[in-house]
Amino acid sequence: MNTRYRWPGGFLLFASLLCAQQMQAEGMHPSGNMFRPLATPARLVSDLSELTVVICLAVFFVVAGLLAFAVIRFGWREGDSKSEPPQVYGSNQVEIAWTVIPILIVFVLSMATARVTSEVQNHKIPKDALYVTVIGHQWWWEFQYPDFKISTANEFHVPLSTMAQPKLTSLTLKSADVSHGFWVPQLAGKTDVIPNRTNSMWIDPQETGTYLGNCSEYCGTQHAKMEVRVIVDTPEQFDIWVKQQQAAAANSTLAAGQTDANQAAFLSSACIVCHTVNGTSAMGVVGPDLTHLMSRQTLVAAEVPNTAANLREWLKDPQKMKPGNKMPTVPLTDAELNQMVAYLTTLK
Amino acid sequence: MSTAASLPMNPPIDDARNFDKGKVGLISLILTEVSLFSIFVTAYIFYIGKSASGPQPVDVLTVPVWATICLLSSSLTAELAVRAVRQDARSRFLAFLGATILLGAEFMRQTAVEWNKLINTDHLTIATNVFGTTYYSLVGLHATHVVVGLILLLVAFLAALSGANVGKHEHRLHLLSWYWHFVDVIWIVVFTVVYVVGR
Amino acid sequence: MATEKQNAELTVDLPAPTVWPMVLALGVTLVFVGLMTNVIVTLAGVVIFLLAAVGWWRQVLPHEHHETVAMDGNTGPLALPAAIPVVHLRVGKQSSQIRTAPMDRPWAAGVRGAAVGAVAMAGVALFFGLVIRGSIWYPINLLAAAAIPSLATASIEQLKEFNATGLILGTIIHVCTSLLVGVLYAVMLPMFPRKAFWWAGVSAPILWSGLIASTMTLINPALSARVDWRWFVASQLAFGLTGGYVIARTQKIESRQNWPLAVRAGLEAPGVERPGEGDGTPGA
Amino acid sequence: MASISHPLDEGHGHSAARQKASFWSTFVDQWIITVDHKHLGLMYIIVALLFFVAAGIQGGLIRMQLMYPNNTFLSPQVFNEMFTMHGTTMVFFVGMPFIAGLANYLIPLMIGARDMAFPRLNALGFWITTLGGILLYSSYFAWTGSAAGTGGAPDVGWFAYAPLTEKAFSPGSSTDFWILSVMLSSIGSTVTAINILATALCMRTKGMTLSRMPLLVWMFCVVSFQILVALPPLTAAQIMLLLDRFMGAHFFDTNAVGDAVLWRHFFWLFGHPEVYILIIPGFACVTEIIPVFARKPIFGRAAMIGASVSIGLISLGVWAHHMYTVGLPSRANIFFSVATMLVGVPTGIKIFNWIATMWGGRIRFRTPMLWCIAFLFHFLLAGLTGIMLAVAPFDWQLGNSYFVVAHFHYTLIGGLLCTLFAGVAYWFPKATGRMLSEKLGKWHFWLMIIGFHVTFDGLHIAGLLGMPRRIYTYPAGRGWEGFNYFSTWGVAIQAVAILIFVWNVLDALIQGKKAGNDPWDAWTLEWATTSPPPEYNFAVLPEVHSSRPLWDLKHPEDPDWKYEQS
Ligand code: HEA
Ligand code: HEA
Ligand code: HEC
Ligand code: CUA
Ligand SMILES: [Cu+2]
Repeated sequence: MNTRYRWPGGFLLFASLLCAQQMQAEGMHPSGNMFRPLATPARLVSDLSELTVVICLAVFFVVAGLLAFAVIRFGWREGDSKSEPPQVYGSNQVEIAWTVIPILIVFVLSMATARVTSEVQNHKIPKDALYVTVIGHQWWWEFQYPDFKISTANEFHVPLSTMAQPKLTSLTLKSADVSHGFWVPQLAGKTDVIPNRTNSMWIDPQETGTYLGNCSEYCGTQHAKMEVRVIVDTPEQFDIWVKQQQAAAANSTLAAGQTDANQAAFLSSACIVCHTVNGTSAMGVVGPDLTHLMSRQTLVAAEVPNTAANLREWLKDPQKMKPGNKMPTVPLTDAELNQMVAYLTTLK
Repeated sequence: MSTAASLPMNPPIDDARNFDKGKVGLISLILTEVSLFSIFVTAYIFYIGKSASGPQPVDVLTVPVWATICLLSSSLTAELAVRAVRQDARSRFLAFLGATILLGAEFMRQTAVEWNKLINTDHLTIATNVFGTTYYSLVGLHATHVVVGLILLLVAFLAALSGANVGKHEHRLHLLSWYWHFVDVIWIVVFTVVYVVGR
Repeated sequence: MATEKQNAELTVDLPAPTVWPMVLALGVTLVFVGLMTNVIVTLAGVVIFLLAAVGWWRQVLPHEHHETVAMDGNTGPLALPAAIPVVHLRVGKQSSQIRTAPMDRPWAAGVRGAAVGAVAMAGVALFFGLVIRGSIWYPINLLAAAAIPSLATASIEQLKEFNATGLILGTIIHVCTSLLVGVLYAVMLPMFPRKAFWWAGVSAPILWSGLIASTMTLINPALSARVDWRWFVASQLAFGLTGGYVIARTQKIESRQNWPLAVRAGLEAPGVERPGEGDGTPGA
Repeated sequence: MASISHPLDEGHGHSAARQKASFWSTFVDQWIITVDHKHLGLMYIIVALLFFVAAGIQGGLIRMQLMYPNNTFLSPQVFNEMFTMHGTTMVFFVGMPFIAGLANYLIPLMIGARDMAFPRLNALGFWITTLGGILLYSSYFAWTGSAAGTGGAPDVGWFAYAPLTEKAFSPGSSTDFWILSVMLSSIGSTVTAINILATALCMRTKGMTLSRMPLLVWMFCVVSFQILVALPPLTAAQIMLLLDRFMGAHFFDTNAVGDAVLWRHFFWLFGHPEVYILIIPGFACVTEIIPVFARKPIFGRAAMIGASVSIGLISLGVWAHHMYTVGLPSRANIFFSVATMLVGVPTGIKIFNWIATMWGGRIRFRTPMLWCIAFLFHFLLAGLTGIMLAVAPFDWQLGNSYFVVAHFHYTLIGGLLCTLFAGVAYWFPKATGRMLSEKLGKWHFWLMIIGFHVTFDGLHIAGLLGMPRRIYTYPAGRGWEGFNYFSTWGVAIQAVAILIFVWNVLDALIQGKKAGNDPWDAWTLEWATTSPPPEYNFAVLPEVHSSRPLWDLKHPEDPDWKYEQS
């Protein structure tokens, strides 16, 4: 044993670097960085989290400092083997001191926690709030707007909330099968989506754009590919979107006698057992509503961009793109496949 | 025994204030069983009144007064049996132990009758509704403990009948009686929850 | 250590190896496996279980089964490393001329100091509320806003109104923190080398006021936005000065100031002698 | 050694005198049908290490899949099985047997007894736990159906949330394997806990009052209490789940009126105390090792006992901090936040006491001590990330993210694993009579620490950037790639470290330096017998007068009992 050990110093340095990085971690926009909040619930949480991190860092530096000092200062030296150090058994005073200080810290944190917890959970939902029902399915999201009677999947639009025009969106969370978790970090913390139980949360997004989120509760094979997108529109854009979603599906109102071969192919396939296209005989509820499929940015819970090629690939073998998902491979010839894609791409 | 010089595994130790290992073991076992039962009781209470369909407790449960009297009094006879051992009264011991077993068996018979009625007359099975689910599992768990107790009591009884020296096993019998009391106390809880609160 | 008679030919009874626990475990496992495969496996499991139970039973009843093992004869004292001398803390001696009772009940002193300090601090805060802001409830509500969201977002007018939860929570917060700090004072003050009163009365309150000021926006945004820092510091000083004074006096802390740290900190170690305990017995 | 005595033998159980037995019969006697606490203890530890390698390799495979975004190294199904098996194995078949092994080996030696209170029950516990592990792994060979999740290894995560585990969503038998093997392990742990309590309370040698009992034994008593109280909720919930799956009951059947949250309450009622069941034995090792290498008695012994007991009690009332996101009322969330943070107080007392023990000492940096220091550092960090998670609103963001994964690997590797390695390094000479190599030990130490940091430090940040746990793959461009890439390399370093450890052990067994009875100059009773100890532990049962009996023996002029209030 030649020198004394100085490694805790290295650790400390490393840890502080880490922490600095943690405070500044710069995500893309939109990112999943909880320290870049863009709605009130997320901001409240982020503020409290900063306080917590600061307190914990302070505790860390003090205690790690004591540890490092003890290790360095009282490390073994030449000649130490000749005697035993003084035997100290304890000290009531010191022990009381280091019991009381943590209690004080916990006390401070508890108050802040209590305030933020009830501020977020018990928030009064104003009368003019927009209500959206979020339904988790194995492995996709369904969104219903009871006020507008529209239904969409995996992506949903909400209006912007500004100081001048505050607009709060209240989400009602339900599950069709197992437990899921609804989590869009920049808007709010996560809330679980549990069968036989209705949860709720609220958001008031303060910047337009697309926000990414994931299912946050393990729900089976494809839990990884159960992403969600929240698209925040200006109030005007939002109204346009609602109007468009409320419209009946393309081609659904063809006059009698007129036929659309592509549509006929779709309506005579197994697809209608599971999917809905408003205004047609397709009224299944097992899979996503396809009425305005083409208005979405992505397909299959944000797995791939919404392009005709991807759509074709999906229909050809859903199990290849997203193994284990609940849509079976419907055997289709190439021609039929083309017809399907042709029809679906009209569903703007 | 064979080697007089041999040291016992656990020499009698005087001053360390050691406890009796049988008692510590049994109390630990009872502690963990209490924890187990409290979960089933919690589930029962949680689901009271939540069965949407199927038979409801008020309609099909009758308060098992006789069975309860049997089981509770069997605790008394078990206690008397242990006292008899202490006083080295062999036949009194056999009589009380026998009575304990009979009372326990009568309790089980009552349970069987009740279950038979529930299943065949009222068509309530464990799969019918959450009442059935929680009822059969809670009462069944308790009944399992009664059966285990009965087997142990029976073994003691047969051993005693076939001439074993009961006095030597006083400690074991004492512990067995503790277990039996525990099963009784649990019944009081189950009874209260199922037939009083839940009905 | 050797208390039993040493005898090279001693033997000892140890429980004999036995296969039954293992077989019993196998039985239980098979019962479980059967649930997933075939009842026959379960039945086999039950049979094995019963066999093992009986086997085990017969091994412990009526007598536990033992094997007798001879001891190696090496029952004498064991070779252990030679001990090296122990250095003693030598602190009691120099200060043994001081004869005061050791601090034995820090709680009592802390609670008393806390009570006095708490009243003084509240006094200042209420004075501020009443005289400067025109409502006695104002400071209480501000304090409670740390934990109550409705108060945290309330307007000044609302803060001046009486609020029952505010009063209760504000009082709880005030009492709890005062008590904790009081106890901390009682155990820490003796450890300061000199002028404990100065530490308790002035430095500490200023120190923690600074700490609080820097995190207040996060801990209690309402208070941080509305507080008058001069008055805040004044109320903290009121606590420190009165509470600290009471504690310092109660414990005769001043008179212990020239003792060595180890004694002041109440270390329990041979060599640290509590003044007043005579010389023979080391610290208790 | 002794021949197996047939149970039907007359003669009330004394087998005949020892005969010269064949190698195999000796082997069977000592390592299969033994009831000797030392052999069972070692068997437990060996089994735990074997499972550790299995679960560690699973951890490595998980990391390999996550090394790159959109990786296809493992299929989703296989990945899900992987983390389920990894978590289940690590908790139930590595952690639990390891601590059972330590308890078995050390407690009788430390309290001066010849064996555990119930030696045969002890054997039962070992075998039932081991068979449980084998049952779990046999699921890999079970029939695998065409649809996902019908056969093969369980894929429901180590906390197996209902209703994903119900027949409707998990057909086949994979979930049954999980339920039944974990149940076996629970039975084994319960048996061990009863045994530990009975041993510690009833078998202490002369003069060893409870206040003089080694802190390790005290902490194992707390752990045993927790096992007895906290395992039954899991067992009960699993029985209910079995009834659901096999008999159509509706406990957690959300298609009827069953409640999904009830399972979570029951599971975490077990699951939270479980993590303390895992760490308190670690605390116990550290508490024995630090004083010896700092050459001072533990600072604040009574406070240590008090802190352990209060951790044991408080931790029974904080379970819902795993459930902040299920939509409990705000009052409940606040209550559980505060209760959870309060656990930091007794834990803090311990950390401070350990540091104070080192303070003013003469710290010898041998491998056991290095592990202890590393433990202190890691556990401090792990505890503080725990406090962050305990703040309910913070947890709404952190929960089920990689931040949690990083938190608990800090507690489990930085905390538990470090202390277990400390324990192995410290007691290896006692158990085998040979010293481990310091040089290899230091290599093992440093590589493990570095590997661990490379693996898990960055994952905190990935979590803060919104990366959920239990995902078999993730898209590029969300800022997670770098952290995942480096993390995977860390495993390779850890693997090398573990291989060095294995090498060190084998090498020491074959040609290690002789240890002698008391190589560390320690103070508890296990060092007052030969290394390895004889079957009967102590030829003459020792008598003690203080909590450091060997100190008294070595320093007759300055014995501890002079300073201890009894
Ligand atoms: C050995 C295992 C272990 C240990 C010891 C701990 C210790 C702690 N854990 Fe951890 N935890 C796990 C293993 C462990 N945990 C696991 C496995 C999971 C995930 C399960 C799963 O979902 O799969 C988990 C998850 C988990 C969650 C849920 C996260 C989620 O899923 O949403 C939470 C939330 O509160 C939490 C908190 C804590 C706290 C507060 C402690 C405290 O005990 C820490 C106390 C220690 C300190 C605080 C440091 C020392 C103290 C001081 C220096 C004093 C001064 C400090 C202060 C006053 C702040 N843990
Ligand atoms: C004691 C507990 C313990 C320990 C020690 C570990 C050790 C490790 N764990 Fe742990 N882990 C858990 C308990 C533990 N884990 C739990 C409870 C979960 C939650 C499960 C769930 O969500 O249900 C989890 C989940 C978990 C995840 C998250 C999975 C997910 O959410 O998708 C990951 C991912 O990185 C991971 C990685 C690792 C790694 C790399 C190690 C490494 O430290 C392992 C190092 C060891 C070895 C590598 C083996 C020895 C080496 C060799 C024999 C050499 C040859 C090996 C190779 C070449 C690979 N674990
Ligand atoms: C058994 C039910 C079922 C049938 C039959 C079925 N689907 Fe689906 N479909 C689903 C489910 C479930 C999903 C969601 C998959 C996922 O994301 O995990 C889905 C997803 C889709 C999507 C992507 C929707 C989106 O919003 O991203 C399209 C497009 C689609 N199906 C078209 C079809 C067509 C065309 C057919 C007939 C050839 C068909 N489906 C047959 C159940 C079905
Ligand atoms: Cu849905 Cu995970
Ligand atoms: Cu926990």
